[in-house]
Amino acid sequence: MLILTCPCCGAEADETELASGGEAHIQRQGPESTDAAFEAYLFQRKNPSGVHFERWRHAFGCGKWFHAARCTRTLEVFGTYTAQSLKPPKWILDRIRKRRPDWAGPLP
Amino acid sequence: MKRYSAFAIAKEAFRHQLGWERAWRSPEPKPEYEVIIVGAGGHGLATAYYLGKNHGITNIAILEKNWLGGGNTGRNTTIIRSNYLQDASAAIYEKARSLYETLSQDLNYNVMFSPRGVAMLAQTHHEVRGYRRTARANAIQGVETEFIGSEQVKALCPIINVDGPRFPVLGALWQPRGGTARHDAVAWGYARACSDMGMDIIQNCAVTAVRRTGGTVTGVETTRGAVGCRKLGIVVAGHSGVLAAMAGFRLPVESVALQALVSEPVKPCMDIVVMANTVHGYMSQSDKGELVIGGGADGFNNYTQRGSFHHVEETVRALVETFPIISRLRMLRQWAGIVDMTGDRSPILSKTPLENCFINCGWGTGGFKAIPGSGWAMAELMAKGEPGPLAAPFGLDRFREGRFIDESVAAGVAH
Amino acid sequence: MTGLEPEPVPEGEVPRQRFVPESLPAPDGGPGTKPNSGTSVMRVATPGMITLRGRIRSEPIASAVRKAIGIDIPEPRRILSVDGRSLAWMSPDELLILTPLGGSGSTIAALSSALEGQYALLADVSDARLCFRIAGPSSRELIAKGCPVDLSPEAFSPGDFRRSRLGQVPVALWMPDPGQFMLLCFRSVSDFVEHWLQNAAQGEFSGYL
Amino acid sequence: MSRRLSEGGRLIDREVPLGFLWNNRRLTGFRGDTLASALLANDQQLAGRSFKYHRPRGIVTAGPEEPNALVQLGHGASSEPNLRATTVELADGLRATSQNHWPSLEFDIGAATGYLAPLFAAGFYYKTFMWPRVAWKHVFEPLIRRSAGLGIPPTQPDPDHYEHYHAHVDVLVVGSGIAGLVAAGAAADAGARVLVLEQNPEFGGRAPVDGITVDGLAASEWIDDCVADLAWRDLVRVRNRTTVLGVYDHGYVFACEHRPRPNMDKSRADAPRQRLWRIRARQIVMATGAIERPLAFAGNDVPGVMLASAARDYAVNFGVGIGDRVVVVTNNDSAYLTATALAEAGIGIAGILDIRESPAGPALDRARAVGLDVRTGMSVASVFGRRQVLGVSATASNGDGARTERIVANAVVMSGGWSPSVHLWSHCGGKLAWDANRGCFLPDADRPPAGADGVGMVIPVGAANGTMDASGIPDEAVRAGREAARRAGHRGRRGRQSSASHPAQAEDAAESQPELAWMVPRQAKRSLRSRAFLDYQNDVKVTDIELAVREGFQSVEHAKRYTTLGMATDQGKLSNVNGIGILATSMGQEIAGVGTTTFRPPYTPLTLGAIAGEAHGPLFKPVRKTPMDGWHDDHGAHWEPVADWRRPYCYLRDGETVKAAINREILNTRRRVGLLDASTLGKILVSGPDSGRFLDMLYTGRMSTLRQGRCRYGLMCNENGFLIDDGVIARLGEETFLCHTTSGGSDRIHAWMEEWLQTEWWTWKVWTVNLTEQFVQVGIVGPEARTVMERLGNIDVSDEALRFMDHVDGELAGFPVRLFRISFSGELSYEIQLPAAAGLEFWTQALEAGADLGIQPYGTEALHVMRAEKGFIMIGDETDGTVTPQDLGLDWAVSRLKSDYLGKRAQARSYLNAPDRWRLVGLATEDPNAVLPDGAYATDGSRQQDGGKTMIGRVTSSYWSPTINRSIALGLVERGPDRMGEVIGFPVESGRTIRAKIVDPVFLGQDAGANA
Ligand SMILES: Cc1cc2nc3c(=O)[nH]c(=O)nc-3n(C[C@H](O)[C@H](O)[C@H](O)COP(=O)(O)OP(=O)(O)OC[C@H]3O[C@@H](n4cnc5c(N)ncnc54)[C@H](O)[C@@H]3O)c2cc1C
Ligand SMILES: NC(=O)c1ccc[n+]([C@@H]2O[C@H](COP(=O)([O-])OP(=O)(O)OC[C@H]3O[C@@H](n4cnc5c(N)ncnc54)[C@H](O)[C@@H]3O)[C@@H](O)[C@H]2O)c1
Ligand SMILES: Cc1cc2nc3c(=O)[nH]c(=O)nc-3n(C[C@H](O)[C@H](O)[C@H](O)COP(=O)(O)O)c2cc1C
Ligand SMILES: [Zn+2]
Repeated sequence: MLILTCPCCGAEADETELASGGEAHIQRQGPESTDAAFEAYLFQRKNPSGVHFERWRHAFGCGKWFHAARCTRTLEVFGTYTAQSLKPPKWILDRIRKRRPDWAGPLP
Repeated sequence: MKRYSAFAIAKEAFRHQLGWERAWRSPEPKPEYEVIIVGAGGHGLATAYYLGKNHGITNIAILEKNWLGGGNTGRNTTIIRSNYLQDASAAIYEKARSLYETLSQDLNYNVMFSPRGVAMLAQTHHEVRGYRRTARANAIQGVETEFIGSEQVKALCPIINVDGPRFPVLGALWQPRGGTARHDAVAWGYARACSDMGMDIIQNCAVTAVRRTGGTVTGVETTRGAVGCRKLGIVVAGHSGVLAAMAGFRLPVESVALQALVSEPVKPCMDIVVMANTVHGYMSQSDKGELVIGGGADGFNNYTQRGSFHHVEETVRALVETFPIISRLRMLRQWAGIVDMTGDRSPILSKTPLENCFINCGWGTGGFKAIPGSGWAMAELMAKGEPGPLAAPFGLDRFREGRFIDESVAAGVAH
Repeated sequence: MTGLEPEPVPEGEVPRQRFVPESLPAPDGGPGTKPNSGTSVMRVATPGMITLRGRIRSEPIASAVRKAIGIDIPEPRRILSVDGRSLAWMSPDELLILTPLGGSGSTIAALSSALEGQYALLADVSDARLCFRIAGPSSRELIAKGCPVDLSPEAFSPGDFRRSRLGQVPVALWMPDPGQFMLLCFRSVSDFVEHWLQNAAQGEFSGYL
Repeated sequence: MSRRLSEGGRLIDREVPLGFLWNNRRLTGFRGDTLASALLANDQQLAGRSFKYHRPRGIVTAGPEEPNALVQLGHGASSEPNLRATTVELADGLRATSQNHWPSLEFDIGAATGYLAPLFAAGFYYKTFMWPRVAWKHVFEPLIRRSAGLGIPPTQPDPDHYEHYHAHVDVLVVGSGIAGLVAAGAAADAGARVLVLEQNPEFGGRAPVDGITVDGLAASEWIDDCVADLAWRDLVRVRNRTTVLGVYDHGYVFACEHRPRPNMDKSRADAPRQRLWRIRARQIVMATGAIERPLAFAGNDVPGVMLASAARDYAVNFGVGIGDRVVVVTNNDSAYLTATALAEAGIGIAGILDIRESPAGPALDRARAVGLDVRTGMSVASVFGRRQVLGVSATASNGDGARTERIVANAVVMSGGWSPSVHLWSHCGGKLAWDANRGCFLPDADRPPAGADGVGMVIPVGAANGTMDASGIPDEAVRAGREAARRAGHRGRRGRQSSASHPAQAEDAAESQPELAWMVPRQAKRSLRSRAFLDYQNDVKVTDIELAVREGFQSVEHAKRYTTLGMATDQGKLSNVNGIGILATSMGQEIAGVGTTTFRPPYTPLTLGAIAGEAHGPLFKPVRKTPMDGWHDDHGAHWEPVADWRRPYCYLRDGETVKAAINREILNTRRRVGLLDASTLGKILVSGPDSGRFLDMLYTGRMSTLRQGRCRYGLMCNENGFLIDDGVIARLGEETFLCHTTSGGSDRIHAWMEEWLQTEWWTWKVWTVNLTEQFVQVGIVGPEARTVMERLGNIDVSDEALRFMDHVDGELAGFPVRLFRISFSGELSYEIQLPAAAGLEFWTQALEAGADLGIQPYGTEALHVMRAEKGFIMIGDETDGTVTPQDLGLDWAVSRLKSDYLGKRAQARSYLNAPDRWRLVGLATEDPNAVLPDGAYATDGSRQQDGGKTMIGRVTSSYWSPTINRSIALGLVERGPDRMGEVIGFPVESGRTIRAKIVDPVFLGQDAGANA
């Protein structure tokens, strides 16, 4: 049972109050995009075994989307941050590196 | 290889069972094979088996990071059916189902295929329409299914409460030749047959990197050293994304935990497999007497082989409502497997951007039933380098073209 | 409250109580349980309700609200009440304004003129939700049968406002005073919620909180 | 004969006798007894039959780890199979029966399999039953199924109810032994909120039985004080009868509390039978103690062979002697406690066989001092007796069991050492390490189960951590309690504090190490090994594990699955370690290298009813209701679930069939006037300077150009290009729109809008509010609709003032309303939106206003038919998630000029533009009376590569139209619109084919919309 702190309202929400939304920081591809870029946008996922950046919504709560950095192998949560971020903020990356010194950084 | 039979057992009984051979050898990896299969789950082993049986290729290593059959093949709810809506799915699942019918004899290993019948309950008008549609599609596809009324459901499985106030049972999609099989035996039977054909099953051997020259695969690195190959088959279910990353490409796949549980064993109380998709739960009773129960997948990426309790709760709640008598039975054990969910929830049997590297994945929550058919089709793909008719619709290219094989349209989930 | 509590012991005195296990969980009670001692569930007349969407903590909006209603914007997950009107923090850009019954119209009018020119949205939602009052000594425990929020007095008390779930439906709750909870749910599921609450009120209470 | 001792029994109350039924025999026990202790007191050692060989089995333990004494409790609807007699509290009138035998416990035909045991070695079924092929389904499988299973499931629904409860704590202490109690106190001293859960009715764990003293007090007294002290503190809660069952990620724990009841057969309406605790704990102290292990020797399963600790429990706790000549066999000191305790209770000890060559220490000294016959370097070779112990043969523990000496006895107690109860450590990923010295798997402190912060969340203490001597426990427990509090964020003191001025001091006799032996005698011959049981319930013997090894099932996981070791209802609590020991020995490996199988929740089985809780019947899943729901119900509504709502499918009048009702409703609406409760439609307010731009992205059509006061039909696609929802959009103001969605779409589409606004276009100035619940919506439809409207108020509803697709605000029936003139039936139609609280009142007024005009309500089916008559699509019928607007001929609602909208890019992909896509057409059956079945497929007779027929289209909706008096259908057909007039065949049941002509989807007069 995941428990994530919603950065929008501060509640320690448990999984039954949340809705998961898959990988974070995926750039939308519009009508001008190539077939390959569009396919990647819709389908191709990093699906890492390890540090993962993902989207959640505090669905039974403030209703806001937010991002979480979490390890998919241990379910450790490095932190949550706002959904209005194009990439993980530095403080999150620092924290992850502290916990996972040999982490190579976010997958390209 | 010593044949299994009642006679052999009787003979061994007098020899204190001392005469049995190993079911499979545990060799050291050779430096090079013609084919390497990564993953000794049902699909990997079946692929190797049919490569040998149908295509005469036996210089094969099957590399398994833990113990063979310990992935999803060893932790699924064993439902076998082929009542799928889309032509492509119906074809490959029906092929698998029909191979299951004779699998024990083919492998000389009793996999206990039990064609006891699968009923998928229709509990809303929408579901009734969907299942009627599926039944009609199946009739054309040559899959024997039928839409039956609630009295028939009750007759087949008296412990179902067909008059539930919220979701009465309005009927069911009934596949009389669907059923279950003994999950471990499927893996063990294939493993024994592969080993007997001279293939090397190497356990405790995790693939850690894929070697390539130019755009072509040349082998793998493992926790037990490097092994070369001419062709590589990646058949690792929940770990497909990890292996794809090693091979330098990305998949339309996400790995999530799917949970199951068993009750304590009790005397027979249900003879068929029942799936209730509206309320999200399914159940059958194993030969040993425990109720085998499954539900929906957890929603987030997970590699831990354990899930959250509230999913168990939701599943059990649904089943207690559907089968009120189970309320006083008890959950004995729960567990999870890591399943690979694709963008359209249908599997992938495909060439990859890496030459001579093939992938079989995306069976998600429902690939146990497909094992023989998938192995058959994957073997053909790997032997010929091009997909045969069973595999052709399941290529990776479909995601680029938008050519989905969407099974969720008629029913809810797919197990 | 465990139901086990001996008389309060004066400061400094040593409580030496013989504790006999058999006396604990008698078949019909014990620390495991307390019967419903007057905890009640009631549908109450729904107040007027207004949704305000806007950057509620931004100065122009906050002061417009203060001007129109006379209440400050509450902190996240808090509710502020003055003179029969309350402001409940719903999300960083949503406020629920509770007015006396039927009072939403005039409040909306006041708010709209105060918010003139601001980027905000007002909607009268007085009919969208229904309200329950849960009162009595076990009200925390009653709700805790189906709500994942920490409802212990140190974690939740008057002034707190929380949106969460009860059973399977979304609810919002707060405590107008230490003895009771108010619970809002959507109108379409109010029969379900009422049934749920009444059912919970009939059972035993765990005696945990 | 009674085996109740004349004295003793700290848990029973000899003043309160309780009568109970065992296999229909009346027996008595005392209050405080478990069913097991009461059975033993009545000399009922034989308690059940094993799973595979149906061997007679007796009670071996005194706790939840019991593998043998599984009983069926109660009868009828309250019947419950597989309960452990050792944990069932005796109650007056309790009925219990033994299981898995026929015709009786004493004479079981199934036991014949036992004689064939040589055939039925591990995994035999994988090797046979394959011929003839059909025999598996019809002969072998039914046979196996019938002989397997244990108890019998009830046949009636459960009369009891179950409750859930959410609790939050800083520190959860599992177990109330010395370790748990001390740790709880320490954690509370540090300011943490603490909950102590104990599975048993009584607190204290093993210490009171083992004669330990704490702080100079007998353990039981100290425990009473300690529990009272904890209970008095405001930060601590202590509960018994509550078993912690599972530890999940991020400190989520679930536990099950049993509510005892005076009479087992009667359910108390108000009280739950069990309560499921859902706990969020910041830290968990695992003080779960240890479980004793059996020894593997031939005949170790004969009724009368018992764990030494259990025999001690029965004597000390319940005043029950398990025999009068008892043989003790052990590899460690703890069984000596039993020997002395039994001897003190006046039970004859026939001898202590200690497998160690030269053990020494206080335990032995004490035993010898009271005159017990201690024989070192000896073990049992074999037990005599089948249904009860008649004696044992003793032999040198290091030998092969050939030279033996007979000892007459009627009970054997054994101790093979202790296994710490580490389950909860393992559930969530904590790793174990084999401790060769102590001979057990222990929590590996370096690899704990980690919480959300990555830090360990379970702290093992006491026997669960391998600390077997009580004297070491208090200090360890204080450290554990403090550490747990610290990790939970507490260092300071708060709340009412403990009275104790110093940490407890416990004393017991120091113990020497066990000497491991996985099979005794160590060199046992095959004939002995094949009768030495590891897993009692599943009948797994030493030779089964050896066979698995020979056959290559060498991974501990393979061995488990091949032999079923540890898969029984005790989940290997007794058997696992011995089995792993045998496995390792057979392979010539160390246990550390073999490892252990995975412990999974639950720790002990719990009822499915407790998991489901109160959520059944009307509380199973919420039904959403409109304010008019009650009216519909009173007026014959035949309900249909639509998403989470229920809606009238039609309204049945007396004696009417559903079909007749639908036709009546349609004709009445087409000829006179109908009333529709459309309140379930989603209504979402979208406002802000960027709202037009936003809706242009969301809908395929252009919404920004919609004029105020006007409505437009809109389609929404997902990014895959497929249609997901439709509805009418009204422009209320310069920056404000009201978007209707389908009934199922209201929450989903609102969430969809918010998702895009929050995560993609967060700079756009748009606010949304979901007003679905705020308003009802009522449709007044049909030729007389205008008259009804005019009677309801004075909004000008003339064609001039309110054109098709206009909307206006006003007042009707005294309520403020928003009025839309929109139609999907081709009829003149008004939809009125007003605040929900007024909904019912408005509904009845509208009915009154139209009464003389013949107004009647109509349901969803009439609505669907009327839509289909006009060729309008229904989301969910014509769409199924794979259909694009273009497929449905809705190109007109897709803007080509817009540079972007959700789904546009996807729709440009090759497959979505393929010329052979299936597209919407009407289907007119050649026989106008033949109604095509829903979902029927058309084939063209050709065959596909794989042999199947080729499908070229399907029916998406099909109805009888009373309006035009013929069947109508919509369908998706390959290149459909290009094939107008072509006749295609739909094969249906029994070889029939229904032929239908491809026609325009609009069946009802192309111009019928003119008056709309
Ligand atoms: C709870 C649950 C219930 C299910 N119920 C059903 C059902 O009722 N019916 C049904 O048809 N299907 C069901 N399924 C799905 C089914 O189990 C799977 O689709 C199927 O077993 C997949 O088989 P596989 O051989 O592809 O994968 P697996 O059996 O998972 O095999 C993959 C193997 O690859 C190995 N591997 C991974 N990474 C590496 C590496 N780097 N190097 C070497 N080896 C590696 C793994 O250890 C594993 O053994 C269920 C699944 C679960 C989890
Ligand atoms: N002589 C030996 O070799 C030996 C071996 C083991 C234990 N002991 C004695 O046992 C005592 C150990 O003390 P301790 O406190 O560590 O253990 P304990 O066995 O005294 O107490 C553990 C308690 O935890 C409870 N429990 C276990 N699992 C539970 C669960 N899942 N949920 C709820 N409750 C659960 C048990 O019912 C028990 O009351 C000492 O007195 C020690 O001397 C001795
Ligand atoms: C169909 C099926 C039936 C099972 N029946 C039992 C059972 O009777 N007893 C048991 O302990 N486990 C049973 N299991 C669960 C396994 O013990 C085990 O939990 C599962 O294979 C996952 O492996 P893991 O728990 O070791 O990760 C069963 C599993 C499956 C797939
Ligand atoms: Zn939030």
